[in-house]
Formats: sequence, C-alpha cells, structure tokens
Amino acid sequence: MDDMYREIIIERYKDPHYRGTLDPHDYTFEDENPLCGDQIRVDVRADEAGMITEAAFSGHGCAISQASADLLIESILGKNVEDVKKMTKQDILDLLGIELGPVRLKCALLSLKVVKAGLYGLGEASDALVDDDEEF
Amino acid sequence: MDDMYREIIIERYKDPHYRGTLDPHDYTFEDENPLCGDQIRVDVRADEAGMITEAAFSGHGCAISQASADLLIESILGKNVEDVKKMTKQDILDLLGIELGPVRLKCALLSLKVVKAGLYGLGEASDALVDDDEEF
Amino acid sequence: MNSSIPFDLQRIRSDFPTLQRQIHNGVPLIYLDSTATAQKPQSVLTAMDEYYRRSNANIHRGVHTLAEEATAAYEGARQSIAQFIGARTAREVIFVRNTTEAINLVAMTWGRTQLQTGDLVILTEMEHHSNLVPWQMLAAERGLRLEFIPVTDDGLLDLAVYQQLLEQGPKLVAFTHMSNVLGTINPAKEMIAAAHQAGALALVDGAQSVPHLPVDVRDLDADFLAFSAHKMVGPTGIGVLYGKEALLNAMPPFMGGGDMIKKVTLRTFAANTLPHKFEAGTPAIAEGIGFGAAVDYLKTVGMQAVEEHEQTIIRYALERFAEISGVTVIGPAAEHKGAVLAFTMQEAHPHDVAQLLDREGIAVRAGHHCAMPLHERFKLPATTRASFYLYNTIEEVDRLAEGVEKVKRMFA
Amino acid sequence: MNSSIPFDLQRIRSDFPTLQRQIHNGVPLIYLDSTATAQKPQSVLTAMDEYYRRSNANIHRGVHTLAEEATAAYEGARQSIAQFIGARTAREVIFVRNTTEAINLVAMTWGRTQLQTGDLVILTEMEHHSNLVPWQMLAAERGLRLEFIPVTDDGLLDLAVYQQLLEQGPKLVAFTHMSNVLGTINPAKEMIAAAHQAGALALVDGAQSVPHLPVDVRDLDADFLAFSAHKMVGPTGIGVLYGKEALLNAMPPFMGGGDMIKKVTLRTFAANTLPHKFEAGTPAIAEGIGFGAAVDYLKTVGMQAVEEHEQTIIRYALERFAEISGVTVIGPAAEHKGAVLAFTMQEAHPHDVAQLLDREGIAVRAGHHCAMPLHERFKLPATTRASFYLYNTIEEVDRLAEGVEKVKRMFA
Ligand SMILES: Cc1ncc(COP(=O)(O)O)c(C=O)c1O
Ligand SMILES: Cc1ncc(COP(=O)(O)O)c(C=O)c1O
Repeated sequence: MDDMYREIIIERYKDPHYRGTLDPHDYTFEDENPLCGDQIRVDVRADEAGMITEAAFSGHGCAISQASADLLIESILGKNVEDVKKMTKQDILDLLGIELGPVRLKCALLSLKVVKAGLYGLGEASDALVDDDEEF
Repeated sequence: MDDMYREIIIERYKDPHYRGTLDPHDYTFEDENPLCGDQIRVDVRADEAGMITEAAFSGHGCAISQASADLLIESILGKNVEDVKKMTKQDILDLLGIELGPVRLKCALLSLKVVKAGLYGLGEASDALVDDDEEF
Repeated sequence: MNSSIPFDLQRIRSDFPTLQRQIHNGVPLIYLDSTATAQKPQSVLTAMDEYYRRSNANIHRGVHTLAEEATAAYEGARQSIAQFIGARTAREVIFVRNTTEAINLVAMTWGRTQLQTGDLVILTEMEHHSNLVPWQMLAAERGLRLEFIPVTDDGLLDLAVYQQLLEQGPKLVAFTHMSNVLGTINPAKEMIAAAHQAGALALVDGAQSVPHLPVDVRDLDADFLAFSAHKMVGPTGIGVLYGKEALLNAMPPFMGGGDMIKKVTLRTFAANTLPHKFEAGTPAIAEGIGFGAAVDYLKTVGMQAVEEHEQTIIRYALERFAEISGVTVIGPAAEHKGAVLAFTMQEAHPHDVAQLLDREGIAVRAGHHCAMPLHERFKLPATTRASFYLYNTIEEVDRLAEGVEKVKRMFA
Repeated sequence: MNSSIPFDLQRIRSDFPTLQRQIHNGVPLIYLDSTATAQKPQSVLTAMDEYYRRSNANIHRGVHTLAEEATAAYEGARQSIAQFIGARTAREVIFVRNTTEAINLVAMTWGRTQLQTGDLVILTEMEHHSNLVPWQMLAAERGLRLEFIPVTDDGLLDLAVYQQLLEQGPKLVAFTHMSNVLGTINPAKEMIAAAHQAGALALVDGAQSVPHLPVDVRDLDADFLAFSAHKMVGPTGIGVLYGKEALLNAMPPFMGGGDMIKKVTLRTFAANTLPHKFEAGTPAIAEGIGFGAAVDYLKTVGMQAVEEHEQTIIRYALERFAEISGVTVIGPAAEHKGAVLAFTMQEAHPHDVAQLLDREGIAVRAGHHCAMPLHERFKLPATTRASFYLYNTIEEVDRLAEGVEKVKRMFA
C-alpha cells in the first residue's frame, strides 16, 4: 500500500521542517488547487547576490502537496533565485522519489508553481510555470 | 431487384389511371414530403349520401408515392367518406403489396394523409392521420 | 453474507468485464466509483459492436438496408427508454450528450424564452455544478433571481424554507432527485406537487436517481427530467432530456442543423417535430443503441431489486464505518439515502486516502465531486467518496473499511 | 484495375468488419454512403472496447488507476487529433458531439458576443444545413445580415461575387471546405486569406474535407474548423471544434456544468482553462478514444494516399456515368471534386433509384442530403448520391453503373 508514499512523505507531512511565515520577506506568493482545496503560501528571503537565505511555507492540503512544499524549500535554501526559476516538474518528482498520475501531479507541483510565481513577481500563477509539455 | 417494386407499381407510376384535377370538387387537399420532394394533391367529389363518385390526384414524386396515390383513388371510388376516414397504413400496404422501411413508408402514406386531411377539412395534415403507433 | 440479496449477484458480476480485472500485479479491482460512472455489462458492448460491425449507417433519411436497420435500432432504443421512465410517448425523450447538456438545453430554450428579469428560480445547496452553472449563466444574462433550499446538518433539504421560497412565486424549481455526495434521496414527488401548486415548473436532475431507483415521470409529474447513460450501465456520450410533450412543443429549437429541420431555404428554416427538433446533426447512434441495451439490462434485473440491494449495502457500510473512530460520514441516515458514502478522516486528506486505497485495488473518488457549494456548506475542502451499484458486494464494503483502517494507521 | 492505387486496398478492406457483410440473402454489401457516415476499422472498435472492458472510469478528477488510464487515453486522443490537423496545441481541440455542435458553439459564444445588428456573415449556397441554420437562428436573434456566395452551373463558388461581398466588411465567412453533394473542393486557403484581408474571421466546415484530404489548420490559417469523427472512420457521438487559442480564450463558455469550471459558489463560477472550458459534463470518453484510434488509422494509411485513391475512383466514375444516357451528374469536373457522385435519372426518382440499388446490395443515399437550398439552386427536389472512401474499389463503381442501367431499363 505504501510504495507510493515513501516514508519521507508521511514524515514531512506529519512533521514538516519549514512550516511558517517570514515577515519581512523578499518574495511571497500564495495559490490553491481548487480541485482538492490544497493551499500553499511560500515566503522567501534572499541576499543581495540573489542567494536564498531563508524560506518557509504555510497552508494545508494533502500529504503530497505539503511534503513536496517542505522538501522543495529544503532544496532551494542556499540556491540562487535564477536557478530556482529554472526548476522543473522533474526536480519535484526527484525530491519525492515516487511516480504520480496527472491529478496528484498537480498536488505535487503546487509549491513549485507558488515559488516560481513569487520569484518572477507574477500576479497570477500559471500551469505553464511547471509544465513544459501539453497538460491535461 | 424488382421484388419490392411489383409490376403494378411501375405500371401505375408510368401510366396512372386517375391523374388529373377536378373542378369543382367537394374536397381537396395538397401536401408534400419535404424530405424527398414528393407532392400530392387530391380532389374528391361525393354525392349527398357521402359516397365518393369521382376523385383524381396530381403532383409528382417517386414511384411509390405516385402509384400509391393512383391505387388509393381506385380503392376509394364508390366508398363512403366516413369509411375512407377510417383507412389505415395497413390498407395502403395491402394495396401496394410490398414491405417498406420507415422512409419509403412516408412516400407510400402521403396520398392517404392528403385524402384524409381533405375529407376531415383540416388546415394541416398530421402524421397522426396515418400512423397509429409511435413514429420514427 | 449475500443471503438477503434478492438477486443473483455473482451472475450480475460476471456480466461486467471490468469487474474481472486485476490491477497492480494481481490485486482484484473493487470498483466503488459508480456515482462518477458505472461499469458496462457485456450486452451493452455487444449491442454497440453489432451496430458498428453490421448496420453502421447514418439514420432517418436513408433508404438502404443498413440505414433502415440503424434507424430501427436507434428509435427502438428511444422507445425502450421512454417506457423505462414512464413517458407517455417516445417523442418526450430527447437524446443529448449527458445530464449537463439536458439542463443547459432547458436553460437555453425554455429559460431564454420564458424567464424575464426578476423571475425567481429555486435551486438547492446540494446541486451538482451541472444544475447550478447553467442557471447562473442564465441569471447573469437575464437578471434572474436564484434562491437555494438550504441543506440541514443531517444532509436533508430544509423543506420549511422551500415552502417560504415558493410563496415568492418562482417560475422554476430545479433540484437533484438524489445527491451525488450525501446520497440524500429528496422527496421529489412532494416537491414537484408543491412547485406546481405555486405555479412553477419542476426540473429534476435524475443523474443519480434514474440509475438507482424506480423513477416514473408520470407518477412524479416532473416537467423535465435529465439523466446520463454512462451512470446507468450505458455508454458515454449520451443522455436524455425528458420533457412533457406540450412544453417541448412550445420551446424553440436548441441547436440548428441537419435533422432538426423540416425545410430549409437560404434564409429561413422550419423546425422538425419532436423529438428531432432538439437533435441537430448526426446523433450519437451507437450510443443511443447502447443506452437502449443498458435500460433493457436494468429492466431485466428490476429497479426495485437494484434499490433493495443498494439499501442492504449502504446500511451495512454505515454500520461498519460507524465503528472506525476519526472517520466522519456526511449525509442522512440510511432510510433517506442511496448507496453513496462520502467521508472525511481526521488524519488524512481525501486525496491521500483515495490514492492509498487505489494501491489496494479499491477505486474511490476524492475531491469536491462537482459540488463545491455543498462542500463549502459543510466546511470541507474535499471528501473521499465510495459509491455502490447493483454489482457491488458486502465483502467489498469490508475490504473498503479495512483499507480505511490501514490508511489511518499509516497516518497515525 | 487496382494497379494505379498506391496502397493495399484488399488489406484496408479487411480492416472493416461491415464490408464483409452480405445483405438480402447473399448479396455482398457495396457501401457507397461514406459521405453520410463512414465504416469503422477494427482498430477503432477495439480501442473503445478496451476502454470499456479495462479502464472504464470518469476522467480528469480521479486518482484511481482506472481514472488515470482513462484520462491518459482520452487526452492522448486529443493530442493525436491536434497533430493530425496541425494545431499548435491540443488546447485548440475542443471535443463536441459533431460538426453541427461545433458550428453552433461558435455561433452561440463567439457570435453572440462579437456580432451586432447589421453585421454581415458570408455563407455559400452549397452549405449543409448545419452551416446555415445556426447562422439563421443567430441572425434572427441579433439582426445580422447573411449573404451567400452563389454556386455556378458547374458547381463552383462564384469567387467574383465573394470578392464583392468582402468589400461590404463582413465579420465572418463560414463555408464548407468540400460540398457533400457536388463534391466541390473549395479553395479554402485563398478564401481564408481574402477573408482576413477584409478583416473577417473564417470558419471552415471540414466535415467532408478532414476525412478525405490532408488538412492543416496552420497552412490554411483557419480561425475555426469543424469536423465529425463518424465521417472519418471514427465513432458516432464525437467531433471537434478547432479554434485558434487566442480566439477560444476570448470566447465565453458554451454550456455550464462539471469540468468546465475552476471554482463554483452558489451564485458564481470561474471558467476552466482550455480545452475544458468548452466541455461541460462527462464527455464522450470512449468516443474520444475511438476518434484518436481513427486518426491513427488514417495517419498510417496517409491522407495523401487516401486523396489519390479517391481521385482515381471519382475520375473513373465520372467517365463511366458519362456513358449512361439520361443520367446527369451535378458538380464540377474531377480536378475540383472529391469522391461524391450526385446524380439524377430522367426516368426514375432518386428514392426509387436508391431503393432498387439497395436490392443489389448497393447502399447509396437519396434526398436533399441536408442541402435543400443547393438542390433548390439546381431546381432538383432530390438527387441520388454515391460517395466513396479509402475502402471502395473500381469494381464497385462498375457494379453501381450496372445497377443504374438496370433501374433505367425497369423504368424505360
Ligand atoms: C459538409 C457537411 N457539413 C456538416 C455536416 C454535418 O455533420 P454532422 O451531422 O456530423 O454534424 C455534414 C454531414 O452530413 C456535411 O457533409
Ligand atoms: C446529481 C448529478 N447531476 C448531474 C451530473 C452530471 O452528469 P454528466 O456529467 O453525465 O452530465 C452528475 C454526475 O456527476 C450528478 O451526480
């Protein structure tokens, strides 16, 4: 039953490392997946060189959405904003280490969408931020 | 090839016995089958007892529609108007002596519809005049 | 366990090819998502296959053998469906794509011509989006007033409020016969009578009731009834709008094109008679034929038997779920309820529950089930929903309950 | 006889179960009615059967295995079709019931919001009712002006008149790419360029062209293209509206309901993104999958090869019919014509011709073929129409000609 839910997902869902908000912050964004009610906000601080120094997420939703947010934040700390803007769907799948169907993929990608929309300073998050191929 | 087109149909189509118009007449009606362009007008004279003394049809269309008009007129001559009002789909099929699918049935029944609409003095001919069961 | 079930369940199960399927390396499928779409018996697939392999032709205007066979099969299906719902004539049975199109058809034809600014349409808080959005669109266009019968905490309609709303002189009451989330079976006959009393027409969303209960439009006195084949062991791509003949006759056509006309010139057309007036273009012929076979299948089993079987299942499921702590089922008690079990788990999100159950071969749905306002009403972003049909077993309920307990342990 | 035919015709014929059929006690079927609807190859039937027997589930919102398989198959079909017509993205491919619904969709959404009283829409005299009646309905509602490109005695569009009409500043030109009666293949690319030059959009009725010719929306620069699966070896109940993405994005939704929304409250909704915005309710899932298989089948054969084969057939048929006195074929010479042969016989009415040919196993159509104004133009109440597709043979043309000669003798 649990091959799709590697221990780390359940663990990070129950006990996330980067849950919270940052005030002040340099970047922030919030979005939801209306289909399932998943909601994620991410706050980011970066230094003058564009290196991400602190980040935190808040919100609620399924284990996949929350765990991937936590794992994503962990992975962007210390990275340059420009490099994070280039992150893809595959990076998230690698972090999670599981395969996902189209519906759950949306849960998994919500945090990346939010992070990228924040870093780009967009008014609205588009699926195109995280999906290079034709989407369902 | 010709089992459906008994000789009488082709014969009556090519050489009808009752083609024409009657002026004056006691009853007249005209209708068409917009699907195929078949058109039939029937004029009828009856005596005071309601017995049909003369009748004729005009119009154009397929062999089935024209032959059945000719055969129908032949069969109503000498009949009482009230009896003709009671004629049914089956009477026409008996006159033609062939089986017909739903589309061609409309061709075959056009003349009966016209005759009955005329005798009833209707403003418009309805399929219900010739079709007692659920129609296609 | 099956002793109380009044029909041959194993025989029924063997009619459905999908139910023989195993997924994830040998786990047998437990299909508990019939509210979304039902599985199809072999007889339905065969009817469509026969059409495609033997009689495939366009209908109504053809004189060749295939066209006549196809027309007879398609119109025969319409007859069969008309009889299944107790329509007076097959002319009252309009083929559409699905329940959604049926409701849109009424909104766009009857609604556009009969409703004026300020007119009131009564809906309910438990509607599927298909019976909300078409009226929202029309309301925006025409300046209609929409009011909603509230849902009680028990998942029932608040009929006292309905009575008050009726006093405001509505033109239409449109409501679901059975909720696809709560399972609530609404008292349609009484609600329709009250609507008529108040001078309103009544449209019944039968997407969930026609598949699961005996439904008779004459007994209900429904003005319109909408339902989908795919939820009642029939194919996708076809559904029905039933309407009273006089109403349908008075409505303008819906879409324009082939088959819905009697005569066309470059600048004018005359509409065809019922039911063709509302069926523009080449219809879903194979699907109509498959729908007829589906209805024939359900007739053979008997809708009374289907209803009783599902009652047995849902009673057992409710009992079984009451034993699992931290799990909350929404909706009324079994006597007001069809076989739909929507629930939440304290520990786990509905999507995770559904996905983990899938690993056990159990197909359930998670989300808002196209009833966002209802979920809002219960302050839930989503639920997990197991739903049952004539082919489900008590054993499958046990597997489901065990699966839920297993998920609970994972997240504990 | 088949030497000039660049593909394996016997192999193709063996793919189509219906073509193996005998009717009327052993007379083999000669199916010459593909313009009404085409026969289906085994691969299309198998694709749908596979869905129903293995993966039958509702799509888009499901996380269980069946739902994911079904979604992948359905959306994969959309991709395949998008590629077949050269769309930029699958989001430009909207699934509808048929060509008729596609055109109505444009009239009811783009038309209702973009066209005002007095606006001009250009159509042609050779349109199928499906590309006339929706515009008549909209014209009646909005006070539009409709003008028609005349058809010459040869069955071609009078493009000089088209140029004059364009000077009147039309908003839309809607025309058939290929006539379903005359067979005329209109110069769509040039007509669209001229429409754009005049500031109008162009809608192409591709019901007959997409099945029979290579059609590329980017090459044509069509704004909208409508076509039906059932005419291109696919199932009934599904068709496509192609539209340029920016246009589709700017259009309001069509029907309201499940799947076409992003969010719904009791009184408001937000529309979903393309293509779902235009697909309300449970779609024709099996049919979408079957349509994908149909397009894959045609890709394997090659649309160039299909077109060449049909050219061979129609050239031969025109020659053969020219030898039969008293028979008149309407429509242009072979170089402007697809494989459609509509004719009249001095002696016999089209219905009688069709019915007598049926006794020989030959399926042809008789009537106005949903193009009454065109028949009016030629002062014909009806025609008999034989039409050909990739699976027809030169021998079948001979059987047809012999049959026509036989009918002629009967009525002589
Ligand atoms: C040129 C043309 N347009 C439109 C249509 C309508 O297609 P459908 O009936 O599939 O909507 C047809 C089919 O007869 C056609 O030939
Ligand atoms: C109550 C109810 N109404 C309407 C619908 C819409 O049915 P369809 O998607 O077949 O149009 C559904 C199906 O989910 C439903 O459950």
